[in-house]
Amino acid sequence: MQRIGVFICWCGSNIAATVDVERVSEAIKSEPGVVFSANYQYMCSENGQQLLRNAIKEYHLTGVVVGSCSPRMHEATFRKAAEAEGLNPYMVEIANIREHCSWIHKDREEATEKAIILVRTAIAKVKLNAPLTAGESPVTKRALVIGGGIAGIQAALDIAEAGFEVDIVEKNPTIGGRMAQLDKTFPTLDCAACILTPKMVDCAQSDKIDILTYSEVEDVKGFVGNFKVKIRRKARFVDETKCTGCKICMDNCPSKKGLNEFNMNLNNRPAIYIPFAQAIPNVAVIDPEQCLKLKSGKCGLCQKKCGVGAIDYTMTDKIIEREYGAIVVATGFRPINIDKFNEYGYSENKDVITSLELERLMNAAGPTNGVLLRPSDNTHPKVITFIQCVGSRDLTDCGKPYCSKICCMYTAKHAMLIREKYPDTEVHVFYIDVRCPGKNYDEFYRRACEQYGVDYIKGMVGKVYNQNGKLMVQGSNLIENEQVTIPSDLVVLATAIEPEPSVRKIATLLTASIDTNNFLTEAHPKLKPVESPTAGVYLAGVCQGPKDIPETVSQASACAAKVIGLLVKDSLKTNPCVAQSDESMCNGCSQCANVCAYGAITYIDKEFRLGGGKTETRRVAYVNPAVCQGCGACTVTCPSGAMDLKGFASKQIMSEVEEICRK
Amino acid sequence: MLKIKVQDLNKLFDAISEKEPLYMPLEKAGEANYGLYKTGEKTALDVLKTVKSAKDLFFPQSETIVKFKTEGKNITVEDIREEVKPFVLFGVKACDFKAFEVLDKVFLADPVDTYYQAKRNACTVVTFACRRPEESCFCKVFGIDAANPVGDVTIWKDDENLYWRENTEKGSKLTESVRYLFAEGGEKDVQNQQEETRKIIEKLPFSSLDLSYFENTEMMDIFNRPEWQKLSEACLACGTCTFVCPTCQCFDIREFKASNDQIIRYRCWDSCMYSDFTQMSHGNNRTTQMQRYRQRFMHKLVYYPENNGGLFSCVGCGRCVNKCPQKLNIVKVVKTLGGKKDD
Amino acid sequence: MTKQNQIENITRLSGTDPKKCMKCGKCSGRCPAYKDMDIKPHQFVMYLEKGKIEKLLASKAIWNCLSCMECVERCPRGVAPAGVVEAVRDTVKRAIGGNGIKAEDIPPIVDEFIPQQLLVSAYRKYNK
Amino acid sequence: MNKVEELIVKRARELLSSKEVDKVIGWKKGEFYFDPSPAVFTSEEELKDFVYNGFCGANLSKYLVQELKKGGKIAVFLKPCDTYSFNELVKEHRVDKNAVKVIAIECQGKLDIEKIKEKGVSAVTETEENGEEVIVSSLYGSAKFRKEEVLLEKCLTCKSKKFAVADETIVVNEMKETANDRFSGVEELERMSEEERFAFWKGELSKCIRCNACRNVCPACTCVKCVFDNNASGMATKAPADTFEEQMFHIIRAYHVAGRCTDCGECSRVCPQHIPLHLLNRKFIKDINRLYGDFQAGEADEGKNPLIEYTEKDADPTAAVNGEVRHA
Amino acid sequence: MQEVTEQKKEYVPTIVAFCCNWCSYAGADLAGSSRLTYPANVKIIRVPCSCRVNPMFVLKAFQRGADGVILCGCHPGDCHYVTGNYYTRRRMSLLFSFLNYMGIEKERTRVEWVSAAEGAKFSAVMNDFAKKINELGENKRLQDLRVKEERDE
Repeated sequence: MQRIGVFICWCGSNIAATVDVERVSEAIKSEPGVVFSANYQYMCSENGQQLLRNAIKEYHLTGVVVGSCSPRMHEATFRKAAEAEGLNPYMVEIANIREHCSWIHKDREEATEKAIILVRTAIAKVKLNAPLTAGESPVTKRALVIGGGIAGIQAALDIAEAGFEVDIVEKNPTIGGRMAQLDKTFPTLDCAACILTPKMVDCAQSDKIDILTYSEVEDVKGFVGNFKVKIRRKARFVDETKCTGCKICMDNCPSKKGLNEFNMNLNNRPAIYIPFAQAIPNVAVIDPEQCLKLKSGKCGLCQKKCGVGAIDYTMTDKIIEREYGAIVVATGFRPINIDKFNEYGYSENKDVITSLELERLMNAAGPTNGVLLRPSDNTHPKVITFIQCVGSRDLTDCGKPYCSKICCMYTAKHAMLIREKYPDTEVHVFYIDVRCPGKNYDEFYRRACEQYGVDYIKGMVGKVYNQNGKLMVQGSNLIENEQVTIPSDLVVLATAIEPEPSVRKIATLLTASIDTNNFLTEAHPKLKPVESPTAGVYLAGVCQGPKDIPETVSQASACAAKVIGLLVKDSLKTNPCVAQSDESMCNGCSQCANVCAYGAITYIDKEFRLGGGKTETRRVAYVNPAVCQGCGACTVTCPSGAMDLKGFASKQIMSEVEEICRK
Repeated sequence: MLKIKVQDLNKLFDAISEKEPLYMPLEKAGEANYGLYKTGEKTALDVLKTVKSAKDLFFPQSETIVKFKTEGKNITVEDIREEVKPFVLFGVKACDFKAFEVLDKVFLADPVDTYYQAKRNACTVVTFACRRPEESCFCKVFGIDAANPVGDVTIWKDDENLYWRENTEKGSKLTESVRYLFAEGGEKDVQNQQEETRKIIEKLPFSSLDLSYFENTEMMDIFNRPEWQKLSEACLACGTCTFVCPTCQCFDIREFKASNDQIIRYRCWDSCMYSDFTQMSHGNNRTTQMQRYRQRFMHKLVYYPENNGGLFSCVGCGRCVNKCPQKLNIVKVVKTLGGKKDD
Repeated sequence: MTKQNQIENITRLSGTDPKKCMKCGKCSGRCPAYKDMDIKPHQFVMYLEKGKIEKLLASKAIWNCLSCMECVERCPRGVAPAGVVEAVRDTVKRAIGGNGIKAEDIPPIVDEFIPQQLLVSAYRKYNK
Repeated sequence: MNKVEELIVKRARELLSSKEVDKVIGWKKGEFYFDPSPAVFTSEEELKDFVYNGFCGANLSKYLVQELKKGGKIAVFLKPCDTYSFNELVKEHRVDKNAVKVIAIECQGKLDIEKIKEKGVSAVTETEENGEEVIVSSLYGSAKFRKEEVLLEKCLTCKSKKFAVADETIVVNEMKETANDRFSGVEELERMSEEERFAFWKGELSKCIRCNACRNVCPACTCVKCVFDNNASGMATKAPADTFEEQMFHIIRAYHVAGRCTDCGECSRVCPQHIPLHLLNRKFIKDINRLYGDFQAGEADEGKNPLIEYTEKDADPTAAVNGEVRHA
Repeated sequence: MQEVTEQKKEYVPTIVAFCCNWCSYAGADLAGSSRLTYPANVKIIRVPCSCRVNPMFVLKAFQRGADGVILCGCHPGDCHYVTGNYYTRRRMSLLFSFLNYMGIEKERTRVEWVSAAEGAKFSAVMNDFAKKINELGENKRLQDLRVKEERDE
């Protein structure tokens, strides 16, 4: 038999002025199951709580209803008080008779009647409450960072700094990412390598960080605190532990036709190569598509020349399995494919290049050793025209609807650097808007105009065509209301960026949601900007949305803080108000898993006894209580009602409905 | 014998319904079912088979038995039984009328079901002879004469007249109240119609159905026949056959919480086809659809006759033959099992 | 027809939503007839957006537009400046009444060098 | 014996004799020409009773659920509309498609014996389809009908003669798509006033006897335990004890299959009271098509149905109910 | 509003409002702390997310004598559980359209998006909804007569 205690709070005069609290307590007394009914001036006060605790003890209460302010205010207070007296905290329900009653009604009679109904409703619910216990799950004190760009590096360094082990999985042969390809960075114009490579070295030297380059995440199982991840270590054909990075193999490799990805395919590299001088790890890798030995079995020169015997042509992909408590996704971006924009003639003219290609052409370690030469004839371009918003803010099939955010600034940077290094060069920039919100950003752009004399033209380019070796850039000058044609030597396209496509697979593995542009979705756009909806998964860098280096680094550090906050715990308390499937009724249709935003639902084959010695194996849903957030979306999707939500069970809600409608 | 022109029938219905509630086949949303006649209502006397049988009038699909009221810790039981006012049930076919006999043996046997009894006693039954039985009919197999049903009053109808014969005292009382609408005569017409009808019945495909196997075979032998498996294979476990059946009498007792302090206990038709049929706290003694399917026919053809002097609890109305979604029915069962008597 | 009706009518005929224009000028940057147009393609969209249709109705550019559709093709926001040009031209044409080209006049002037497309485009342009 | 039936039986015989399958689900002849029942055939001998004629309206796909539990490989004969149900069952893991051989068979629309009887023809012995005509032979002679007079409701508004899935097909004559709009019935109701609609449904649903035939025949209704049978669900009902229970049963039944209902029309076919249940299901289908884009459940054996899917730009409920919005 | 209530004093409709914990319930709290009134016949049931509301709850409310049912959730895109209210939106669009198709007055059901900051909106929505339900009067098309009998006693 239920023994329910009801406590009506006056909240000073906040409730008592409009609700006749005495009448409410009196009316509730006769409710079946109610053994104690009282009212008190301030239930949340020390004395009020003591009243509650005493009643629990004295009347052996099995359930408590407090008619007071919003549960959002003091539910936790009263639950704690009940728990202190040995009553399960989830046996406490709040009837909101302040915000939802006394404060909004003027008529005392009306408000009192409503308060009685609200309290009765809470009683009806508490009668069906079940004691709930928060589960605990242990935390594996190791983090995984997917992506070894600046975001991943920063997150890993911060996590390692706090004393936790962290693995970086990078699909390329080296960490460094896009930032390693950049020449200078805005708005300070310091060299990217100078600020990035020390961090890369820190990673390599940290005894807490394990760098797994040339590797990809293959499978993810588990949940927050307990991820089990399979990582594919692609065959490098070079023993990482032996290679010293001496580059003798590179010099001797006869196959030199491989395109140099690091230099945006602007020049070639051998089949065995180290992507760039400061690569971490500084270990060679064999491109199996180019290697003569691997393709035809004839060669083996590098193996012969290698002084430490690091080359192994028989190497195969290996799958390793590791456990993690938290995962940071930092998969980064790539420039979009602009072949379809035939108005800019990118595929026809060698001298129409993307901004990232320009970065390499200006970089001292690039294909031209830092001397700006145009690709077609290796001459100095005298007139350079930049076109902004190529593919950004573009609703056609070729482009992206969003602003890529970084192009305005890097274009200003490029223009400025060129004007500084080659003052005889004429630089034009076609723009739609120049967007430079950020510390010292607008000042930077103005400097390009004012100090460096870059010609900014408000308008878009309609056509780029080759006329007698000159690139004719025809576009609008909207301010002058003129159509202009600028004969140029080099055209640089500020190409839109998009998330690195491999993020799709990773999102699926992590059940992290993705938006229509393939950016990972954050758990809340304002309040949880670095968390993914999947607990224990965090987002850093462009994989979540376009951003520049300072923002990326901030987000990475924020991720790290979140990860550290998670990993310092020995175990995680789980919210007990989670969904649960009644396996005897579940038929495994999978509809519930489809609506779960957290990937909390999996399916298992379970054997059921049918009677008569017969058994039946059925696929049934299993909700991982550590992952479930308790929204209840699955419960409505389930036609049989096998799925229910603890603390907000269908029966409870229906009994509340019944009580409210009772007159 | 009395007769009345068919065009005057509505006058008859109005006259009866003025005195007592009149239940008869009415067409609602395209289907014929028994319902309370009101002036202007669309009657469906010519429909051979109403979807549901006439048993509803005595044994409705859902019926409140008792109400409970709680007050604090007290529970009061409210007897909701009221005196049932006399009413007329009009147009019952011979098969449905025979079904009343089957139901009576269950509900009026000790302990008497007073809910059923009250309605049964209050009712004047006007039976209606069939004129054009159809291929799913097989009442003859159960010794029913569709051309000459009994009841308190019997009527026949042709294209011109409705003929009226009172059989009992109750019938006479009813006749008296509407006598002014009738003329004398019609014996010859009725006789001719009866002969015609009986001729049709002879020719009906199921009229020769042989039930002797069920009368002469050991119960367990029938029960254990392997054919039950195949017979029941296509059964969807819906309750159509049981709910359209005039003799099915199983019911479930359920409760409905009308408010926090008021519980209504009611009974409603149950079906042996349902998985919770005869569910008990330990579970269910029939766990497969085959068992439930077998139960239905064993009950109709074996158990019931065993307890009731050989009376089958099927009257051959053929509703299940027409209505089974997958065309399973008692005829197929009888033929499959009865055809191999020598086994 | 009130001015508002006229604006709505032109908008409807043009099949384009001028509010979608982000004022990048790519249409005018591409227009091959730019020099001959007194009102430029991007201005057509802007004037329509601002409701300044009397300027549009008075423009000569509606006769100079080649209907090459480059502006439509290139617009990153799915706006159709040529659609606006055509809508204005139709409005003007309908106000004048009568057709600019009569079908019976065509055969005598057609020779084998006239591309079919020219005829189609001329019909579009000068007939109501 | 018609040509299609001949080929079907031949194929069934091959499959059983070669042991390629352990059983075949098809139709078995009844007492009359017009009452074949679904049946499982396990031997060549049993196949002598196999029929496939104008009265084989039953959708066999749902029988796979129970038969597969018994084990073995099964060949099933599915008409075009039934193939959609099959896909839906696969999608929801009720049926393992690897254990099933789907033989998709020709269907020119199935006949409604009750409609034929209403036309005064009884004791039907055979039917023959001849283009748009049906010749019904009975003990009392033969009669000719236009097909639309005697087709099952579900076949009058057949959604497609395409097979959504087929391991093999048996088609002799070309199957013509019907020109009838399956949503016209829904539209007619939508045009009525609320009062008229209420009166219509009140009349229809008051006939309901809660026999559960509509639910039990439905290939989308395969719950281990239905909410209506589950006393713990708070929604259990066994009889239409009050008009509310009639409404609730049909609202929840239709809602639970919304987005999963392939519009196979079995519910309307089996209703002993001829309640036009398809008009309930089709309302959901029509609204889904209107609000979220055309969707045909069972077109594929994977993917999400519209109720477990969303887009950020979905219509707001008020606008959706007012009919102001349409999927772009 | 006040006038309408007085005119129809003989019948006070019952209104059930399902509010999601994170936005609408908090919005209702804000309405309370801002002392923004709405009729007392509106009673709120707290659910974690609007997507917890099963159509069966809505029907249950009508069965038990509710005259109007309103669901409030976070604005689409702001759901605490990321996607919950997107499902609600589809479910309730279809359900309410269906109820209307069955002849139930479409004004008796409603979905509104109310954020935690929109106390004023909450109160306005409830006032408006209550007014509509008052105008419609007693729900007679979707009710259980057994329950009604007991209520009226």
